[in-house]
Formats: sequence, C-alpha cells, structure tokens
Amino acid sequence: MSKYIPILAILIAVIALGIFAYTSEALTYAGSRPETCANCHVMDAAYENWYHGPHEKWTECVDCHLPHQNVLIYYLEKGRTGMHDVYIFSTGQTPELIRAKPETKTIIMENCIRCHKNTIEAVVMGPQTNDRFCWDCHRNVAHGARGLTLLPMQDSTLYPTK
Amino acid sequence: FVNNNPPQQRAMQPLVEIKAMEPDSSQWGINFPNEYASLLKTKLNTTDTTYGGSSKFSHLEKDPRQIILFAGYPFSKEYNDDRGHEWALTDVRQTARLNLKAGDPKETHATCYSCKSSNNPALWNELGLEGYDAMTFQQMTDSGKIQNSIGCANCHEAGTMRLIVTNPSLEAALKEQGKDWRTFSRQEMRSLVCANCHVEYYMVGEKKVLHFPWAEGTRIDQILAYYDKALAEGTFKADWEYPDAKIPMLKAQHPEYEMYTAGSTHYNAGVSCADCHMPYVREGAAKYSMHDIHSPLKNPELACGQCHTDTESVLRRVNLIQDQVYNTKLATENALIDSLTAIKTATANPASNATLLDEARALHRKAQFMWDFVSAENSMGFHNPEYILKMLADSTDLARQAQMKASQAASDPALLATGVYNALDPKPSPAK
Amino acid sequence: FVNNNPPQQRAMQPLVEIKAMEPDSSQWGINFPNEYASLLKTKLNTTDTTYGGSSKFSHLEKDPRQIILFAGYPFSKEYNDDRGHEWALTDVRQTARLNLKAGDPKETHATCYSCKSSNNPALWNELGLEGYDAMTFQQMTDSGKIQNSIGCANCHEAGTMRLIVTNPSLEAALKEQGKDWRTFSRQEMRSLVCANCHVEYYMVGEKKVLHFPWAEGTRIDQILAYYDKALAEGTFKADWEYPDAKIPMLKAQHPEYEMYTAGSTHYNAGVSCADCHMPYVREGAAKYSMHDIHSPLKNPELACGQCHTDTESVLRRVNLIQDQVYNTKLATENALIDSLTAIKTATANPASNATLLDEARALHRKAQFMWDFVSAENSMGFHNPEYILKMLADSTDLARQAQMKASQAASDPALLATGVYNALDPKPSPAK
Ligand code: HEC
Ligand code: HEC
Ligand code: HEC
Ligand code: HEC
Ligand code: HEC
Ligand code: HEC
Ligand code: HEC
Ligand code: HEC
Ligand code: HEC
Ligand code: HEC
Ligand code: HEC
Ligand code: HEC
Ligand code: HEC
Ligand code: HEC
Ligand SMILES: [Ca+2]
Ligand SMILES: [Ca+2]
Repeated sequence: MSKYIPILAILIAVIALGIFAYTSEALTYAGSRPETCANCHVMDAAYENWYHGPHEKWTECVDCHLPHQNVLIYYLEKGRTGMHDVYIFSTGQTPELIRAKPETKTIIMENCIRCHKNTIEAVVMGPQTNDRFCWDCHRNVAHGARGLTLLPMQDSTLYPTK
Repeated sequence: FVNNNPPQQRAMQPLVEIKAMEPDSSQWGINFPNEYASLLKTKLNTTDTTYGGSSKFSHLEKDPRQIILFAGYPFSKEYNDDRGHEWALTDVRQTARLNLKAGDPKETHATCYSCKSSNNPALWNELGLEGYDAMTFQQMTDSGKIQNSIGCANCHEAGTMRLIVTNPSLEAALKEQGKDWRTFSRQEMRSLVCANCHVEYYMVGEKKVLHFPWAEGTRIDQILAYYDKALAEGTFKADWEYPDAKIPMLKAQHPEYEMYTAGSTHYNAGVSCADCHMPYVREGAAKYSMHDIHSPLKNPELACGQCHTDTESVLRRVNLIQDQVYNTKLATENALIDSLTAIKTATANPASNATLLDEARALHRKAQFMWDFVSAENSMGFHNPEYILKMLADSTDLARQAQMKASQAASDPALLATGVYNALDPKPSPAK
Repeated sequence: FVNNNPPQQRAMQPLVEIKAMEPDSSQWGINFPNEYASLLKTKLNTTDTTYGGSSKFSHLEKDPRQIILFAGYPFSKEYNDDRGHEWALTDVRQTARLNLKAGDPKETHATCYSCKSSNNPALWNELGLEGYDAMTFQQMTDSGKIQNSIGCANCHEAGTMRLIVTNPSLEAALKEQGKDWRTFSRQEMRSLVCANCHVEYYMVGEKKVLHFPWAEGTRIDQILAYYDKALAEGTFKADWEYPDAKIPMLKAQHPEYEMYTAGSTHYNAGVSCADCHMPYVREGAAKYSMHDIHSPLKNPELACGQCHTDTESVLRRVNLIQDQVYNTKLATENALIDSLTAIKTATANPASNATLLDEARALHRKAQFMWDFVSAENSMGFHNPEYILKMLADSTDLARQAQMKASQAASDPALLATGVYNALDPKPSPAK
C-alpha cells in the first residue's frame, strides 16, 4: 500500500494543480494578450493608458516589455518578471505608484529600436553614445501623455481656462 | 472609460443615509471609511518642509520683518503657519489675534468661524449669511452651534456626494462675475471647492459681512482696482491704519485660488488643486482621493509622480522656485521697510508737503498689498512662479517710489536711507 | 544596444571624405544632403513671432528706451534682431555698429568675425587665437580668409561628425572652470556647441582677445563678480563710459547658454538647445536633425509637440511668460532711465558728494548689466522665466537705489522724479 502513496500524492497534486490552473486561468499567463496583464487590477492604469495611446493598434505589452533577441531569452524573462510580479502582488507589497525598473527600460529601448531601426538609424548612432530614452521625447507613445497616471483622463481643450 | 461606469454600478452601496448638510463627519464616514479615516489623519501631521509643512511654526519668528510690516495690526502679534483641516477650530479659538485682551471673542464677529467648521453650511442655511455674521464669536462658541472642525459638509452634497459651493460668499462672488458654479466641470469643481476658503476676503461695514473682492476679476490688478474703488466710494477704507504713517493698509489673506488660477502652468494644463493635494491612493482593489490634505512635498511620488515620471527633477525645480521667490520676497520686504520708515518720518515733519505725502501713502498701500498677496499665499511661489515674481518686481518698484515721494514731501534726503532693516540691532521679536 | 550597432553599419555611407575643418559646407553636403539643404534654408526665413522671429527688425525702433540706455555706444545706433545662420557674414559686415565712420573696419579687430564664419576653425588652427584677433576686420575681409557664413565646421568634426568645441575661447573658459568638454555626454554637447557663440563675451586688453567671463561661474552674480574683480584689478574696466554720467558700463550680449543652463525647467529635465531648435524631421522613412535653426514658435508641433502633446496649452503659456517678462523689462528700463537722468544731473553739479555719486554709479552699472543680461538674451524670458524675472526685480531695486544715491549726492530732491521716459515728447528715434 505504502508504495502507492507517492503515486497518489503526485496524482492529487496534479489534479489540484490542474484545478488551480483552470480556475485561475493560469495558462493565459503564458500567452501574450494585453488583457492578461490587465487581469491584475494594479495593471489597470497601464492597460487603460496603453489602450488610449498611439501604439494600441500595433503592439501588445510584451512587444515592448519583453526581450526579443530569441525565444529562450523571451520566455526566461517572461517567467522571471512574471514570478516577481505575482510574488509582489500576492504578498501585498505593490508600491503605490509602479515604475519601470532600469532593466525594464533597457529592454523597452531595445524594442523601440528593433521596430524603428530604419527611421532612427541616422540620428541614434554616432560617435557618442545615445544617452537618452526615446520616450524622453515621445512621452505619449506608450502610455499616453502622462504615463501611468491614476488620475481621470484630462484634456485641457475640453477644460476651458480663462 | 469613466463613462462606461455609471454611478449605480459603483462597488460600494451607501450603508446609511446622510442627512443634508450633516455636520458630523463620522456619520459620512460610515459610508466612506477610507475618505473619513484619511481626513482624520490631518490631525496627526507635524513635520515641516523647507517653507511649509504642518507644524504651526511662527512666521514672525522666522522673518521678523513681518512684525514691522504688520505693526498696529493683530498679525504683528501672532501669525503661524497653517496645519491640517482637523485643527481649524482649535486654532481659530486659540489664536492670539482674537485674544489680545480678555473680552475680544465677545466683540469679534462670528465671521471668523466662516472657514473653520462643517457646522457652517447648516448654520448659513438657518441664519443666512448676514444673520451668521451678526452673531459674535463667543455666542457661536457658547451656544454650541459650532462644534466640528472642517468636514465633509464643507465640500460635498450629502446623497449625491458631488462637490458643491457651500460658502454663500463664494456663490455671491461668482455671481458678481456672471458665473454660476453649477455649470462648472468636474475638474473645475476639484479646485473650486477649495475656494470656499482659500481665497482673499474682507468684511463689509459694521456688520462684518464676509465678502470676496472679485467683482472686477481675481487678478492682482483687478483686486487692487476693486479696493481702490471701495476706498473712493467709502464702502471699505482699510483693514487697518499704519501707526504714525497714516497709511490705509490692506491685509491679504491666503489667496491660493486667485494665485493658482491666474494662468499658472498647471492651471492652464487643466490640473486642479485636488490633483496635487488629494492624489488617488490605493487601498486593496479600491482607489480613492486622499483626504489627508497637506503639503504635496511630503508625498511627492504620489502627488507629482502621477504626471511627472522624473519626480526628482521636478522637486529640484520646486526648491529652486521657492528659494528664488523667498529671496526676492525678502528684498521686497527690505524696500517696504525703508519706505515705511521714510513715510513715518515725513508724517512727523509738519513741514511736509501733504499732497506728495499722500501720493507716497497710496504707492505704499499698493506695494505692500502686492507683497502680502505673495507672502500670505501659502506655496512660497510654487502655485504660479512667474506671476508671483512679476508681482514682487512691481511691488519693490512701487515701494522705492513711495520712499522717494516721502523724501520729496519732507525735502529730506536722509529719508532715502536703504537697508534700514539690516541695520536694526536687535531685530524685533514677536510678543510672547 | 547602440554599442551593438557600430557606425560602419549606418545606412548611408559617406560618399566623399571631408578634410578637417573644411570651411565649405557644400562639401559636407555631398555626404549629408538633408542637413545641408536645411541649413541653407536659414537664408529664407523672414517671418516674425511676437517677440522674435527671423526678420532683422530694429529693437531700437520697437523700444526707443534702449537708445537712451545705450547712449554713447554703437548699440544706440543700430541693434537689430538676429536672423538665420546663413546671414551671419552679411550682417556683421553691414552693421552700422562697425561702419559709424568710413575707416571703422580698418580699426576694428577681426574678433568680430569670431562667431560668424565656418572659416574660423581652420584660421584659429593656423594663426592661434591671439594671431586671429590681432588682425583687423578689413584685413580678414580683403585677404579672402573669411568667405563662408556659419557652417558644418563650426559644430562638427569632419570624419566622425561628432559635435565639438571649435571656439578656443570656449575651450579656455571651460578650462578655467576645471571642465573638459571631451568628457561631456552627447546630450550635453547638443547644448554646448551653441555656446561656441551664444554666450556673453568681452575683449581683453589692447589685443582685443576674445574671452568669456566664466572663471567664477556662469550665473549672473558670478559674472558680475568676475567683472568687478577685473575692474578692481584693472584688467577690464568697461565696455564704454556712459556720457555725462561717467559710469563704467557693461554691455551684455546674447547669453542664451548661461541663461538656459542656470537651472531652467527644461535644462533640469535634460532637454538640450538642439531638442527645441533642431527637432527631428522626417524625410522618407528616415529622420534627421533639422538644421534650419530658428524660433521654435514657427514650428511648434515639431519642436514642442513630441514632448508636449497638448501643444496649444504650452504655447498659450509661452505667450503669457513672454508678455510678463516684456512688461517687467519695460518697468525696469523706466527705472534705469530715471536713474541715469539723476546721475547725469548729479554729475553736472559740482557740489555733489563724490563718494555718494560713485556709489550711485556702481549701483547703476550693476543694475543695467542685469537688465541687459535679460534684454540681450533672445528668448524674451522663455529660456528661464523665474531666474529672469528675479533678475529684473533685483535690477529695478538697484536702479532705484542708484537714483536715490544720486539725489543724496546732490542733495537735490528733484532728482527723484519718476517716469522720466514716459514724460519725454517726442521719444528718441534711431539714427538713419
Ligand atoms: C499578478 C498580477 C500582475 C499581472 C498579471 C501583471 N503584473 Fe505587472 N506588476 C505587478 C506588480 C505587483 C508590479 C509591481 C512590482 C514592483 O514594483 O516590484 C508590477 C510591475 C510591472 C512593471 C514595472 C516594474 C518593472 O518590471 O520594471 C511592468 C513594466 C509590468 N508590471 C508589466 C506587466 C506586463 C507586460 C504584464 C502582462 C504580460 C503584467 N505586468 C502582468 C502585478 C502584475
Ligand atoms: C510601445 C511600447 C509599449 C507598449 C505596447 C506597452 N508599454 Fe508599458 N511602458 C513602455 C515605456 C516606454 C515605459 C516607461 C515609461 C517611463 O519610464 O516613463 C513603460 C512603462 C510601463 C510600466 C511602469 C510604469 C512607469 O511609468 O514606469 C508598466 C506597469 C507597464 N509599462 C505596463 C504595460 C502594460 C500592462 C502594457 C499593455 C497593456 C504595456 N505596458 C504596453 C512602453 C510600452
Ligand atoms: C512591435 C513593434 C513596435 C515596437 C516595439 C514599438 N513600435 Fe513604434 N510603431 C510601430 C508601428 C508598426 C508603428 C506605425 C507605423 C510607423 O509609423 O512606423 C509605430 C509608430 C510609432 C510612432 C509614430 C506614431 C505616433 O503617433 O506617434 C512613434 C513616434 C513610435 N512608434 C515610437 C516608438 C517608441 C518610442 C517605442 C518604444 C517605447 C516604440 N515605438 C516601440 C511598431 C512598434
Ligand atoms: C501642481 C501641484 C499643485 C496644485 C495644482 C496646487 N498646489 Fe497647493 N501646493 C503645492 C506645492 C508643491 C506646495 C508647497 C508645499 C511646501 O512648500 O511644502 C503647495 C502649498 C500649498 C499650501 C500650503 C501647504 C503647507 O505646507 O502649509 C496650501 C494651503 C495650498 N497649497 C493650497 C492649494 C489650493 C487651494 C490649490 C488650488 C487653488 C492648490 N494648492 C493647487 C502644489 C500644488
Ligand atoms: C471650510 C474651509 C476650507 C476648505 C473648503 C478647504 N480648506 Fe484647506 N484649510 C482651511 C483652514 C482653516 C486651514 C488651516 C487650519 C489650521 O491651521 O488650523 C486649511 C489648511 C490647508 C492646508 C495646510 C495643511 C498643512 O498641513 O499645512 C492645505 C494644504 C489645504 N488647506 C488645502 C486645501 C485644499 C486643496 C482644499 C480643497 C480640496 C481645501 N484646503 C479646502 C480651510 C479650508
Ligand atoms: C474666507 C475664509 C476665511 C475666513 C473668513 C477666515 N479664515 Fe482663517 N483661515 C482660512 C484659511 C484658508 C486658512 C489656512 C491658510 C492660511 O493659514 O493662510 C486659515 C487659517 C487660519 C488660522 C491658522 C493659521 C494662522 O494664521 O495662525 C487662524 C488662527 C485663523 N485662520 C484665524 C482666523 C480669524 C481670526 C478670522 C477672522 C478674522 C479668520 N481666520 C477668517 C480661511 C479663512
Ligand atoms: C476640503 C474639501 C473636502 C472635504 C472636507 C471632504 N472632501 Fe471628499 N472629496 C473632495 C474632492 C475634491 C474630491 C474629488 C471629487 C472628484 O474627483 O470629483 C472628493 C471625493 C470624495 C469621494 C469620491 C471618491 C474619491 O475618494 O474620490 C468621496 C466618497 C468623498 N470625497 C467622501 C468624503 C467624506 C466622507 C468626507 C468627510 C469625512 C469628505 N469627503 C470630506 C473634497 C473634500
Ligand atoms: C495632473 C497632472 C500633474 C500633476 C499632478 C502635477 N503636475 Fe507638474 N506639470 C503638469 C503639466 C501638464 C505641466 C506643464 C508642462 C508640460 O506640459 O509638461 C507641469 C509642469 C511642471 C513644472 C514646470 C513648471 C515650472 O515653472 O518650472 C514643474 C516644476 C512641476 N510641474 C512640478 C510639479 C510638482 C512638484 C507636482 C506635485 C506637487 C506636480 N507638478 C504635479 C502636470 C502635473
Ligand atoms: C525648451 C525649448 C528651448 C530650448 C531648450 C532652447 N530654446 Fe531657444 N527659444 C525657445 C523659444 C520658445 C524661443 C522664443 C522664440 C520666439 O520668441 O519667437 C527661443 C528663442 C531663441 C533665440 C531667438 C530666436 C529668434 O526668434 O530670434 C535664440 C537665438 C535661441 N533661442 C537660442 C537657444 C540656445 C543657444 C539654446 C541652448 C543654450 C536654446 N535656445 C534652448 C525654445 C528653446
Ligand atoms: C558659429 C557661431 C554660432 C553657432 C555655433 C551657433 N550660432 Fe546661432 N547664431 C549665430 C549668429 C551670428 C546668429 C545671427 C545671425 C544674423 O542675424 O546675422 C545666430 C542666430 C541664431 C538664431 C536666430 C535665428 C532667427 O531666425 O532669428 C537662433 C534661433 C540660433 N542662432 C540658435 C542656435 C542654436 C540652437 C545653436 C546650436 C545648435 C546655434 N545657434 C549655434 C552664431 C552661432
Ligand atoms: C562670442 C560670439 C560672438 C562674438 C565675438 C560676436 N558676435 Fe555678433 N552675434 C553672435 C550671436 C550668437 C549673434 C546672434 C544673437 C544676437 O543677435 O543676439 C550675433 C549677432 C550679430 C549681429 C546681427 C544682430 C544685430 O545685433 O544686429 C551683428 C550685426 C553682429 N553680431 C555683429 C558683431 C560685431 C560687430 C561683433 C564684434 C564687436 C560681434 N558681432 C562679435 C555672436 C558673437
Ligand atoms: C549650429 C551648429 C551646427 C551646424 C552649423 C551644423 N550642425 Fe549638424 N548637427 C548639429 C547638432 C546639434 C546635431 C545633433 C547631434 C547629436 O544628436 O549628437 C547635428 C547632427 C548632424 C548629423 C547627424 C544626423 C542628424 O541629422 O542628427 C549630421 C549628418 C550633420 N549634423 C551634418 C551637418 C552638416 C552636413 C552641416 C553643414 C551643412 C551641419 N551638420 C552643420 C549642429 C550643427
Ligand atoms: C530629441 C527628441 C527625440 C528623441 C530622443 C527621439 N525622437 Fe523620434 N521623433 C522626434 C521628432 C520631433 C519626430 C517627428 C518627425 C516628423 O514628424 O517629421 C520623431 C519621429 C519619430 C518617428 C516617426 C513618427 C511618425 O510620425 O511616423 C519614429 C518611429 C520615432 N521618432 C521613433 C523614435 C525612437 C525609436 C527613438 C529612440 C531611439 C526616438 N524616436 C527618439 C523626436 C525624438
Ligand atoms: C525633449 C522634451 C521637451 C521639448 C522638446 C520641449 N519641452 Fe517643454 N518641458 C519638458 C519637460 C520635461 C518639462 C518640465 C515639466 C514636466 O516634467 O512635464 C517642460 C515644461 C514646459 C513648460 C512649463 C514650464 C513653465 O515655466 O511654465 C512649458 C511652458 C513648456 N515646457 C513649453 C515648451 C515649448 C514651447 C517647447 C518648444 C519650443 C518645449 N516646451 C519643448 C520637455 C520638453
Ligand atoms: Ca502648513
Ligand atoms: Ca531672430
């Protein structure tokens, strides 16, 4: 009998994991749909502002936020940041305002260049290193004019000042 | 997306019904525990920033020039920095300005309570503005009509929870400009509720009825024009007369709303007071407006970070702006003190030319009001830096011209001495 | 990522090799037709904005106060607004300031060419700074050494195309501060190349060697301290003496770089001159830096729009800033003219107290330089509004103090007259 215990345990574990995965829609986390990111309400502002920003037509979160050198690096990073975010979220350590980490910025920057290489070639390269981010100027491209603001959307053209 | 979430779908349904103008915030707090709990926190703030913050430090100690500039007026006795909304009642009752001698609160009108209590909306409703202001401060206190510090009823309509104008003087002041706050957008209301209190005011006539000097507009030149007209028409002469100089002085008071809305960068860009002073905070899944109102420099990530990703850079900038304004303000004060000294001496001289001396007084009145408009405003320049610096430049120029006129009036070149304050030894210190 | 893409992978390979310090921009243009073509466009700009733009309108006509303020100095004869880089050579040759009388260009040093031609880098290399400045303006013209207006060689190193310091005076001024531009970041260089020319300068000694007054720093008080030291040590007295007032005056000239880098909002936020004045433009798929440098208010969508999506709101703000600065500047000018009038009269009065009069002169010298630092700067306040408004406030205060000192020196209350300029009828008009 005792020799079945490990098998039973594994079986139960598999079933439990399956139920967990099903009910929590964990598999969707392996995909790339922006709605997946927005599952987490703390990603709401990022989602809303991306949705209203100019890139919604062409990109999903992962196009900018994950490295695209090759599949391996892509999934390694996806796993790493995913684990990190879930850990922070479920342990209630979510910061009041979420900010891109320096590593994240490097990844995003590589992605801007990946897609827009032709456009920016003449101006980004040069004898001195390019020491600024694309979004220093293109402040609205990714997440709207003011980034991940929690404030209601505002438009001064709708708000007459005198 | 805001439109996609009509009010009836809101997560939390009200638990109790709140009666109109309910003065007791804890009642409202049953329905809105986050907002209530954060409002109570305004009692606990004590730390200071470079120029503001939440302790009641003495402005007179920090800058004794103001003792001279307010001589003959209660502000020369005590003038402290403001602190949280929960302190409003305590502070107005304790202030030396209303307790210079024993019977003062019996002689002071209740008008001084106008911006300190959530009992007001119901009281104004009951007594009317004139009736309210006709009572004395002491009567209001003793009758127990005023018991609560600032609270929900000062800003919200019970039931709908929408932001409203509760101070009848604000309603009247807007009407004088042909405006009706009921047509204001939500974003405009997020600043206008503050204008119930954070505005320049004066008290009309013997009845001491609360009034805002806005009929000509809310810019400094328009407010000055308003007061000049009132002086000419005899409806309002002065807040006080400067001793030995016979200048009909004006006192400016917390014109945050007027200053901010005069074309500041942020106002032009559609930013409201609440955006900076009541940023959204997260509590679990819900986000709500932080009602623990204080200096945004105490939580800049939240207050400014919503719009400025590089918080550090804007904070460096705030420092620079405030330092520049503070130093310019001190230079203006030095000029004003030189001018006051000259006018006093010229007034004491019976040979002085009366016309020139009156011109000097008029120039000084204007100069000092412009300075005070900046000084009494509580952001040390940040709410509208360029407007404020221009105002100080103009004020200094006028103060120097006043001094020159006084010297001409007395034909006395000695009145042209500059740096009078710096030569003072010892400097004045506030009464204890 | 940038490191992964070394320069040799660039889409366009150079067609010809450009020799070091090549003065002829059309040579460079073979490799970089977009940049070259846009640079040539600076010749075609003519339209104006409210306070700037690209016509050479006369500042003296627009504001005749400056005729009085510059009396006795060539700037009172002609002072026009700047226009495109392609005009530099034409304009310096034509200016009335160098052609007051027939032989002037023969007496003027070549120093006046320092910021006008792409021939300079090669010439400095050949002659050295002192050798260059020892020549006369006429010699430079006649020898055909200077033939091209501003061009690629003023900002770029041939071959690498990197931005470099080409003016030896800038290199020297940085060294005096212990700085080496070779350690500057790319973003810093995008501002520093403009400092080859858009800076305050003076000419040292008989040899008229070009020098920037930066040894103490580049803020207004540090530059004033520098000139005061030079005065005390006898190394540099004044740009000119004000007629009948005997004031050793300083003339400020286009201190764009000093003004902008003194902690302005944009500088603090890491924005460079090129970001606004040379925004990227698209040509087919690729983008490049627009070399048609002019007022960004003529193409705000491009110049400001990438960073400020709500271009309209920031432009409204620019208007407001410039109007406020302009009006404050006029008030300062009025004070300066009152002061000059007083000092002149006091100087004419033999009974005047010499010490007091010298104090008045020192105050005025300082006041007018501060004003000029703002007035000669070409953005009408926009590059650093708060800093500029504070400077004007201080300048007005000093000008009034100078006037008072002059009145005391002559014991004459009549010198306290204000509004001298406004009473003038007719107003002065520029010489034709
Ligand atoms: C389990 C909830 C959850 C989900 C799902 C989620 N996030 Fe997050 N995310 C968080 C939390 C919590 C943080 C804050 C972490 C921190 O600051 O350390 C965060 C931070 C971030 C950051 C900023 C920090 C950094 O890494 O630089 C980025 C970018 C981000 N998330 C992108 C995404 C994207 C893209 C997706 C979807 C592929 C996603 N998130 C899905 C919870 C989540
Ligand atoms: C076009 C590229 C792009 C896309 C698509 C994009 N982002 Fe971002 N994201 C950025 C950039 C750029 C930043 C950094 C902003 C900064 O540093 O100011 C950023 C920052 C963030 C941050 C951190 C917030 C901050 O201000 O630093 C989060 C969280 C985030 N993104 C989540 C998302 C999610 C979720 C999606 C999809 C719904 C998404 N992003 C889609 C480019 C993108
Ligand atoms: C997955 C590919 C991809 C990535 C990653 C990406 N973009 Fe784009 N972007 C596009 C496409 C496709 C367009 C539309 C076609 C075009 O103009 O090239 C576009 C358009 C733009 C535009 C012009 C549209 C507008 O209205 O402003 C800008 C500017 C831009 N991108 C900048 C950026 C920046 C900055 C980043 C990085 C933060 C970035 N892009 C990341 C694909 C991408
Ligand atoms: C863009 C942000 C912003 C807006 C909008 C704004 N403020 Fe402020 N406010 C500040 C800052 C920053 C300070 C300076 C705080 C300090 O010095 O510690 C300040 C200071 C104050 C103070 C003094 C606080 C103290 O520490 O004592 C009061 C009162 C105030 N503001 C009221 C208002 C009112 C009323 C409005 C609207 C009419 C308003 N503010 C709009 C940012 C803002
Ligand atoms: C009912 C009158 C009233 C209204 C409405 C009101 N205030 Fe106040 N506020 C006051 C008074 C009175 C004080 C000073 C209390 C004291 O020092 O005793 C104060 C203090 C403050 C302070 C200083 C707090 C500190 O810690 O130093 C800030 C900031 C402030 N108010 C901002 C606002 C803003 C923003 C609004 C609008 C959203 C607003 N107030 C609405 C009357 C009001
Ligand atoms: C129009 C509204 C209004 C009226 C009327 C008003 N106050 Fe205030 N009061 C405020 C606001 C707003 C503040 C906080 C801003 C500040 O302190 O400048 C304040 C702050 C105060 C403070 C705390 C700070 C300090 O100065 O020590 C005292 C005490 C005070 N008021 C007393 C009075 C007295 C006495 C009167 C009557 C003469 C009066 N108030 C009338 C709005 C008002
Ligand atoms: C000084 C003015 C002021 C006072 C006092 C005040 N509020 Fe508010 N309140 C605001 C402003 C401004 C908003 C933002 C409204 C908006 O965005 O439309 C707000 C928003 C709210 C909201 C909407 C949700 C949110 O958090 O944005 C609730 C609920 C609320 N307040 C409850 C209360 C309660 C309960 C009290 C008393 C304990 C109170 N308020 C006192 C000014 C005030
Ligand atoms: C709701 C959005 C919003 C909030 C909140 C906000 N700002 Fe701003 N801020 C702006 C806008 C819009 C501008 C105008 C320039 C622009 O378009 O970027 C601006 C400009 C500025 C500037 C440049 C103006 C100058 O005179 O130098 C500074 C500094 C600044 N903000 C500081 C702050 C600080 C400090 C806070 C918090 C107390 C704050 N801001 C909160 C939107 C905001
Ligand atoms: C943030 C944008 C910005 C930056 C950065 C900037 N400028 Fe400007 N500049 C302007 C604006 C706006 C004007 C006003 C133009 C007008 O009035 O038409 C201006 C005006 C000028 C003018 C006069 C143009 C004319 O119309 O005659 C010159 C010269 C100039 N700038 C040089 C510089 C130099 C040199 C730097 C760097 C040290 C610099 N600017 C940095 C925006 C900028
Ligand atoms: C070699 C000297 C030199 C350099 C380097 C230089 N400038 Fe100029 N700039 C001038 C001169 C000289 C003029 C005036 C030409 C005239 O009016 O004849 C001028 C004029 C201008 C104008 C006025 C154009 C108009 O249409 O009114 C602007 C704007 C300007 N420069 C900006 C810049 C910027 C930005 C840089 C750096 C990227 C720069 N300049 C670098 C010498 C220089
Ligand atoms: C350090 C660099 C520098 C030197 C040296 C210099 N300039 Fe300029 N000059 C400029 C710049 C930059 C401008 C454009 C900005 C402006 O006009 O304020 C300019 C503009 C001009 C203009 C066109 C605008 C006007 O004022 O009518 C003339 C003419 C001119 N300079 C003549 C001279 C003369 C004459 C000298 C010698 C006494 C001289 N420059 C020395 C940098 C310089
Ligand atoms: C007034 C200064 C100035 C002059 C004159 C000038 N440039 Fe530039 N140039 C710049 C600046 C600033 C940049 C931006 C460099 C960077 O971002 O590193 C630049 C960039 C470039 C680039 C890199 C691609 C791009 O467009 O950003 C090329 C190529 C170039 N210039 C060619 C030329 C040529 C050819 C000439 C003469 C016809 C010329 N430049 C004259 C200041 C100047
Ligand atoms: C100094 C400011 C600045 C920086 C940094 C910058 N850009 Fe741009 N970019 C611009 C401007 C201005 C334009 C508009 C050109 C036009 O419309 O003619 C532009 C245009 C573009 C376009 C074409 C937009 C269209 O409408 O099709 C793309 C794509 C782009 N940039 C991507 C990038 C990327 C990727 C980076 C980072 C490597 C970057 N930019 C960095 C200022 C900048
Ligand atoms: C490379 C980015 C960039 C460019 C280009 C740029 N700005 Fe800004 N601007 C900023 C930043 C960053 C701030 C600081 C506030 C903030 O963080 O939003 C700012 C602030 C401002 C402010 C508020 C400051 C004040 O004193 O009121 C105004 C107005 C403004 N910009 C106008 C302009 C104009 C006009 C132009 C074009 C001539 C321009 N900007 C070009 C990035 C830029
Ligand atoms: Ca306070
Ligand atoms: Ca010009």
